[in-house]
Amino acid sequence: MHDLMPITALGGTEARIDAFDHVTITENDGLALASVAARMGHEKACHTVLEKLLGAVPGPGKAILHDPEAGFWMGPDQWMIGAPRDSHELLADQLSDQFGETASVTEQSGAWVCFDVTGPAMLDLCERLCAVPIRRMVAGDAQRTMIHQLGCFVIRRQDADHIRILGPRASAGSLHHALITTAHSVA
Amino acid sequence: MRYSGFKVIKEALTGHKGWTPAWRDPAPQSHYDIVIIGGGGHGLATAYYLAKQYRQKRVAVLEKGWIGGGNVGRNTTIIRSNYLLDGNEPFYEFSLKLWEGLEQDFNYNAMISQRGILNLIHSDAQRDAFIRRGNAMILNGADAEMLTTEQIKARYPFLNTDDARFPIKGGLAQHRGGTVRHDAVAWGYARGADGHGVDIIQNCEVTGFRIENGKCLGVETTKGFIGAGKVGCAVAGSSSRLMSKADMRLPMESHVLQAFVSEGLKPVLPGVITFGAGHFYCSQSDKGGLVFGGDLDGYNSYAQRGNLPVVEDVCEGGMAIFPAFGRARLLRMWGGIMDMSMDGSPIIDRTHIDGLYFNGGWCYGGFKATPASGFCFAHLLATDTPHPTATAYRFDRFEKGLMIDEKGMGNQPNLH
Amino acid sequence: MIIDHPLLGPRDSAEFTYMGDARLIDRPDPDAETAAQDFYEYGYLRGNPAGWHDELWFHEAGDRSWLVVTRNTLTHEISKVQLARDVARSRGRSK
Amino acid sequence: MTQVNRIGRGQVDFTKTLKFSFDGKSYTGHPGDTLASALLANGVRLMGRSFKYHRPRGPLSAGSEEPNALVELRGGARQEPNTRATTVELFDGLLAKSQNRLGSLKFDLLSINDRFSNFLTAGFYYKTFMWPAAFWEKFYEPIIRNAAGLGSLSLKDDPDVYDKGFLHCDLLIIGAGPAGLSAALTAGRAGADVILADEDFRMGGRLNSETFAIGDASGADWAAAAVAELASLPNVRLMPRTTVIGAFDHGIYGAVERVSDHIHTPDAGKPRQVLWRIYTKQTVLAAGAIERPIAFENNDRPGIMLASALRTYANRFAVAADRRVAIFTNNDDGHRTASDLHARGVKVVAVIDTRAEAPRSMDYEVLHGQVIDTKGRLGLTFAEVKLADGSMRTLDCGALGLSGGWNPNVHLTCHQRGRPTWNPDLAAFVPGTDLPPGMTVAGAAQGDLSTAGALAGGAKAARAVLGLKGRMPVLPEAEDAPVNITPFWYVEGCSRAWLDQQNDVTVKDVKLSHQEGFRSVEHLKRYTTLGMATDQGKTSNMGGLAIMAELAGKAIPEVGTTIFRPPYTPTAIGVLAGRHRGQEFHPKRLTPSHKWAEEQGAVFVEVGNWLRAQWFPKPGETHWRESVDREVLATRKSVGVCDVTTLGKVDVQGTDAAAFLNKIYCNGFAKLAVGKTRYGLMLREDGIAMDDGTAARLAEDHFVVTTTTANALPVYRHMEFVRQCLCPDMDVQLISTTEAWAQYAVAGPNSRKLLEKIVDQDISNEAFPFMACANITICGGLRARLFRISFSGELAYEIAVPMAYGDALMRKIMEVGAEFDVTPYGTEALGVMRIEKGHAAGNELNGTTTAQNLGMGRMISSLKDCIGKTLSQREGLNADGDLRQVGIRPVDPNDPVPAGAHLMNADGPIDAAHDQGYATSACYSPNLGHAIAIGFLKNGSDRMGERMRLVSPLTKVQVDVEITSAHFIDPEGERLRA
Repeated sequence: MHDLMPITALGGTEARIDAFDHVTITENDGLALASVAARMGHEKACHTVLEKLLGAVPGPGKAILHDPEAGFWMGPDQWMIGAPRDSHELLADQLSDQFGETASVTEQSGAWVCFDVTGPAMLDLCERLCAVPIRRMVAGDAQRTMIHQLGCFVIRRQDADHIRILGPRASAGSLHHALITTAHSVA
Repeated sequence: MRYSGFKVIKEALTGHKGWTPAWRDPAPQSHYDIVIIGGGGHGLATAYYLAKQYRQKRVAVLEKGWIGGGNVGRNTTIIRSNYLLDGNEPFYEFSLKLWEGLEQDFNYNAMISQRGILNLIHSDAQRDAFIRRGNAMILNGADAEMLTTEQIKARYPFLNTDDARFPIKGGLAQHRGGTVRHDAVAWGYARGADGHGVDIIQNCEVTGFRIENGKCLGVETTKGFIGAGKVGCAVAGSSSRLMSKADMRLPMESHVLQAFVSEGLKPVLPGVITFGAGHFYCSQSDKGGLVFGGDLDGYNSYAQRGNLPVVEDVCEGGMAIFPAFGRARLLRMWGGIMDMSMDGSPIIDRTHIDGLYFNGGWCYGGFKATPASGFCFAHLLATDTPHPTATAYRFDRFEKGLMIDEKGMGNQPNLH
Repeated sequence: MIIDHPLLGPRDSAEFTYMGDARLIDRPDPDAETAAQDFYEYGYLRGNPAGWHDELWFHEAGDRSWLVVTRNTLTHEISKVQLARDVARSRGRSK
Repeated sequence: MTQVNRIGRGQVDFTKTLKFSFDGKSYTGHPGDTLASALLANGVRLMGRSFKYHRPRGPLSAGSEEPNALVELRGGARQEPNTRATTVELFDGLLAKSQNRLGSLKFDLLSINDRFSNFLTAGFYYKTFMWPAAFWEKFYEPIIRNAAGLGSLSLKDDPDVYDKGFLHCDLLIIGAGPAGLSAALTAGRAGADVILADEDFRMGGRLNSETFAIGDASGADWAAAAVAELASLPNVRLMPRTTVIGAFDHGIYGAVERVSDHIHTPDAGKPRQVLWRIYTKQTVLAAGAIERPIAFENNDRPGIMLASALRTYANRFAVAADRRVAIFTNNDDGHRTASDLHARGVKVVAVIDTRAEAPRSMDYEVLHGQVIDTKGRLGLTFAEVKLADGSMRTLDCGALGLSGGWNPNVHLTCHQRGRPTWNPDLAAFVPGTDLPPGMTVAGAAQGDLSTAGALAGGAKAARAVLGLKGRMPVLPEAEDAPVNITPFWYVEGCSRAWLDQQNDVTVKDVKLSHQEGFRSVEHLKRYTTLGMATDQGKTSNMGGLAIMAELAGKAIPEVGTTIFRPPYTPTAIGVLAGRHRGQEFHPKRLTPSHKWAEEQGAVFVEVGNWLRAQWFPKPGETHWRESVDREVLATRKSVGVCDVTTLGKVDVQGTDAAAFLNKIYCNGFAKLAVGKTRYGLMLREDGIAMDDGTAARLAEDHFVVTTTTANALPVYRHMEFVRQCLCPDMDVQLISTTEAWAQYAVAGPNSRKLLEKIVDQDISNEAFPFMACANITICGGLRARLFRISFSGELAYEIAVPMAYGDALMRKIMEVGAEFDVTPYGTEALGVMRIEKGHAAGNELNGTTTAQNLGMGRMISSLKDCIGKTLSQREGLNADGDLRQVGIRPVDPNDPVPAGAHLMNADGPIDAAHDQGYATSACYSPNLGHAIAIGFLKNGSDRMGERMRLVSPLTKVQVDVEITSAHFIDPEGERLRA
C-alpha cells in the first residue's frame, strides 16, 4: 500500500461541517465516482448492466438512490455512478470490468466536491443558489445547473430536507463560500 | 439658418419665434443621382459629405421611420481610435480627426468631449497585447499612453484596486477618446445635409430594388418608386433584411446589444473606462447619468431588447470594478440591433450589382465610425474608388482569407 | 429565455452557449470540386432572418447536448427544440 | 418641531415615535410613515430642487412615480442618492439630505438658472457653446458637468451585500391592490402556486388610501383580511416591498425585494435587497393606475401635488399637506379628494373644475374655471383662478391637488415592445393587444378604475389564466363609480407650465421642439428630455403627447406613444450584481497543491479562473527575476517540478476515437501506437489555429487529450459539436477530466532519477522513451498516469494522480527530490523555458495565426480531411511575405526585447506603412544571459540573421535586434530524448 494521504476538496484532512440554526452544510468526502457512457450500438447491453447495478436506468434528470452504488443521468447515454469510497476506491476499474465493451468508463472521483445540505432552511437556501425548481423536485430528481457560475449537480435525496450538491472540485472553496454566505442570509 | 451667439441671444430675448425646422420635410422626387437608404448616423453623414465634400447636387436619404431612431440614438456614445490592425486603425483615426472638427464643420454642438478612454489591463498577456496595440496606434499617428496602476489609482481612487478578483495591472489610455451627445450627431448631419440641398425623407420604407440587367435603377418605397443613379445602403442591423431584397446574402448576423444608464449623479467619472476582463465599460454623460454596457446577449435578434442574464452580467462587472456604484440606480435599459460581421470589421464596398453600394457590418462599434464611414462611403459613391483609409473593407475578404479580426474570434459573430 | 429541452424540459437559456445558424451542421464535402466556394459559404454566409431561425445552442451548464432551436428573431418565441444529433442524422450525416 | 399637519387616524402606529433628520434638522414620525408623509406632517413641503432651473420642489405624489422629492438617504458609505422620499419607509434614526443645490435647500445659488430660463430652452445646448471652438471642453462643459446630475455617490465601497434568488410559480400577480388581491384569493383558494408581489410595504394598493367600503369592512380592513388569508395558504407566497422591475422573455420576471431598506442597517450577513428571477407560466398585471397632473403657469411649487396623493396622505398617513387646500380637476375623482379632506377637517377653499357640469357640494365651493397661476417662492401660498365667466379669484391655500385623470399603469406591458392603445372614455392609454406572452392585465391597469371593477377583473383574470371552471364566486359589494372626465391637458396661453417637473420641461419647450421640426415622439423626448427623468415620465409623458397632438392637429393616438423600458423603477446596481463582486466576482479554481504552494510563499497569478503559482520567492530574493532565474537554471541543471493541473483534459473513448482525433487535429492520429503521445494542433473551421495540446493513446480505443488552460471550455464545446453535429454516428464518448487529475511536470536532467524513486515500474529510456505514456502505479500502489512529454525542452515527464492525492504527491516529489535539489517552478519559469524553446503559447495562438504562421504548415496532413483544412488554403492565408514565427535577440545583450514591440527594417522610416512584424512573448533567458523574444515577422523564415529594429514608441523603447531561430536552446532536441 502506498503512503500518500488524500486531502478533501476543501483542502483539509477531515471533511468540513458548518451548522447553522436551520441548515447544516456537510462536505461529503466519502464518494467514489465514475462516469459511464454507452458505446454506440451497445446501448441496450449497457442499460442491462446499469439495471443490474442500480435496479433501474436513471432517465433524464433522474437519480437512482441505490445502495451501495447510486447513479444519475448526466447526458444522453451517459451516467455518473457513485459509491462509498471506503469500499469502492477503484470504482472505475470495477465498472470497466462490469460494463466491458458496452460502455466507456472514466474515473471521476477526484473531479467533484460534494456537499450535503440538510435542515428546514434547505429550500430557502437552494432558492438563493440556483434556478432549479427546488420546491417541485422530488426525491430522485437530479438536475445540472449553475451555482455561483459553476456547473453543479443538484440531487434531491430521500429526506425531504436534504439535497446533495456536486460541484467542480477545483472551485470547492468558492462553492463552499457561496453556500455559507447564503446560509447566513436565510438561516 | 446658421446658429451663432448673436442668434441665440436674439431669440432668447424675443421669445424664440425665429427658430425654423432643423431640416425640411420634402416630398420625394422621382429621381436622384444618389439615394442613401437609412437615416441613421452613417446614412446622414454619407449624404452630408456627398453634398458638401463631393458636391453632389441631387441626393436623398430615405428613412423608414424617424431619422436617428436606430443605433445612433441607442448607443453608449463613445469615440476612440484604439485599434490594432492595419485595416482598421487608419480608418478609425481618420474618424477621430473628423470628430475633432465636426461641430465647427456642421455648425451644431454635438458636445464632443475628449475626456479620454482607458482600457484596464488585468494580466501579463493582456499587457503584451495592449502594448502591441498602443504601438500600432502611435505608428498610425494616433495617441496612446500606457498608465501604471498607481497613475490609475490616483485618477480614479474609487476603482477596486485592493480587493479585486482580477487586480488592475495598468491601462492603455487614449486621451483623445471620449464621448459625444449621440442624438445630436444625427440631427447635426441631417441639418447640415439639408442645408446643402439633400432631401431627407422620413417614413419612407424601401420595399425593394428595381434591378434590370444587373444594374440597380432605383428603389421601390412606401412612397412609390424612386429612381437613382446609385443606391447606397447604410441600414446597420437591418442589412441582411434589406439586401435580401436584392437576393444578396451577407457575411453578418444581427445581434442585440444592451446598454444602460443610471439616474443622474454628480460627476464621478471624467472619461470612459473599459474593464475587458469583466465585460463592462462605463462613462458619465454631461447630464450625470452613468452610461454603461457589456457583452452582446449572444443570440441573433431583431427585437431591440435583451434579457436579464446579460443585465446581471454587466452589473457584476460594474460592481467588481466600481464597488461604490452599488448604491447608484439603473434607470433604463435598452437594446440595439448590431450588424455583427464575420470578422468584427465593417464592409464599405460595391456589390456585384451595378449601381448598388453597401455600408455595414459595424458590429457594436458603428457610432465612433460615423464621420469616417459617411466620408468613405461618400467617397466610394462619388468616385467609385475606395477611400484610402477604407480599402480593406471589401466583401471578398472572407473568400480570400483576408479577414480583419481584431479579437481573433474567427467566424463567430457573437464573440467579436 | 426558456429553452424547452427535449430531454430535460424547460431550462433557462443562461445555461446554454449560442453558436448560430443550424446549417452549420451541413458541413460541405471537402472533396467536392467546389469545396473552396462551399466552405466559404458554409463558414461566412449564414442565415440571418428577421423571423424564424433554426439555430444551434449548446447546453453548457447542463447535459452537454447540442440542440437545434427554432426561434423567432423578432419576438424570441421558440416553436421547436430538437437534439442536434438527431437533426444531423436526419440530414444524412454519419461518421 | 411638532407634527403640525397630523389629522385624525390612519394606518400609522401612533403608539411608537420614530426620530429622523432631514438636512440636519430633527423631526419625529411614526411606524407606517414614509419620509415624505412624515416631513409633510412636520410642515415641511420643500424637499428638493429641479434639475435645470433649480426650482423648489415638494412631493408631487405619494408613490414610486415621484419625480420631485428626491433625497440623499443615509450617510457615509451607505449614502443613497435620488431616493424618493415618497417610498422611503420611516425608521428610527433615518438620515436624509436634500440634493442638487449649491448652498442650502432654501437658498440655492444655482436657482439663478431660473432667471436665464429664456436661454436654457429645449435644444439650447446644440446651438451654442461652439465659440471659440476650444472653449467647449475647457470651459463650457466643465461648468455644465458640475451643475448636472442630481444626488451624489459617496464613492466609498457599498458595504451592504445583495442576494439573488430563483422562484417558480404558476401565477405571478403584480400589485396587491383590489384587483391583485382578488386574483390572488381566486388562484390561491384554487390551489395554484401563486406569488403576489407589491412594491409597497403595506399590501392593499389604493384600498389603503380610500375611505369607501368593501362589503361590511373598510377597504383597508378588507385588504388586511385578504392578506391574512393569503398568508395562511401554503401555496401562496406574499412578497411585499418587492418591485417587479421587468418582464423578460418566456415568462421570466425580475423582481427586487427590499429586505433591509426599512431598517437602519441590515443585520449581519443579511442582504440589503434580493434580486429574484421569477419563472412563471402566467402573470396577472394588477399594477393600478397613476393620476396625472394638469399644466398651468407655475404649477410646480411645493404644495402642488396630485389630488390622489393628497388623499393618500390624509387617509393612509393621517397627514394634511396643508390646512388650506384647493383642488383643480377635470374629472369626478378630484371631488373625492375634496370630500375626504373635508371630512378630516381640512379646509377645502375650493374645487376648481374645468367642466361646467361638475358635481356640487354642500361642504365647499365648486368653481367652474381654471387655475392660471400660483404664488409662493418656496411653497404655494396663493392660486390664481380664472372663472368661466372671465372673472378672477385668488385662493389662499398651501396645497393644491391636481386631478387630470388616471393613466393605467401599462409600464410592464411595454417591456417586450408592446404598444398601448387609446381609450377615449378614460382619455388614457390602456394595455394593447401585444402583451408579453402569458400576461393578463386586470383592474385599474386595464382601465377598470372602480373598486368593483378591479375586484371582478382580478378574479376573472385568475380564473381565465388558470382555466378554472364553475361559477364565478360572489364578490363583496364595492364602490362602482363611473369615470366622468373631459380631457383637459393644459391651460391655454401658459408657457412656463411644467410637464416634466424633474427635468424642467415646460409647455413652451414642447412647442419649440415642434417649431424646430422635432415632431415624432422619439424626437420630442430626446430634444426636450421630456420623460427622461428618473420616473421615466410616468406623470409627464401624457401631457407632452397631448400638446404635440394639438400642435400637429392630430388625435393623441396618431402622434404615437412612448414605450416604457425596464426597470419599472430605478434599481440599485448592487442588487443586479448580487454576490459577484470583490473576490467573489468569479469563482476561483485552485489546484490540489495550492495549499502547499502557499506554504512555500508562492506568488499567484490568475489564469482564467485558476490561481497558479507564478514563482516561489526564497528568503533574500528581492526581485521576481531572481526567483525566476533561479528556478529556470535549477531545472535545466538538475530537476524542477511545476503544477500543470490546470491544463484542460478530455477523455476520448470509443472505437472511433482515433478517427475522431483525426477530424479535430490537423495532423494524423490514426497510426499513433498505444502507449504513445503526440502533439496535436487544432484548427478552427476558418483555418486559423485554435488550440494545441497532446493526445496520449492509453488503449486502442482510449485517448487522453490535453488543451491549453485558457481554451479548455471552448475546445470541449467544439469537440462535442464535431461529435454530435458533424459525426453523429461515430462511436466516440467524451468527458472532461480536467478536475479529476492532478498533474505535475517533472523536468530536468535528473527528472528520471527522481521519478524512479516513486514510480513502481521501469521508466528507463528504453522502457519508457520520449513521448511514451502509460497507466502506472506509484509509491507502492496508487494509480497514476505518466507521460514523457516536455514543454521545457528538458528530459521531462508529466505525472498525474487522482485529485485528492495531488497534495501528497507534490510533497512526496519534494521529499524524494531533496537529494537532487528539486526546485518548484511557477508559470514565469515555465514561460521562460518555453520561450527558450520557441514553443507557441497563448500570445502566439492569438486567434489570428495560422499553422503556416506558426511554422507548422507542414503538419496539416494531406492524407485526410480535418476541421479547418479547406479554408486554411485560402490565398490570403498563404501569400508570399506572410508572417512567420521567429526568434528575436538584442544585438547589445544588455538591451530588452519587449513583447508588443513592432519590428522595423534596420533603416528607413518607423511607421505603420513599414511595419514588419511584432514580438509576441519575451523574457530574460538566464541560460543565454540576455533577453529573448519570439514574434512574427513578414517572410520571417527567410530572414534569419537579419539586423532589425524593435520599436515600442508606447513604452519608449527602440533596440537593434537580430532575427534568429525561435529555438534558442538545444535546437536539435537532444536533451528531451536523453
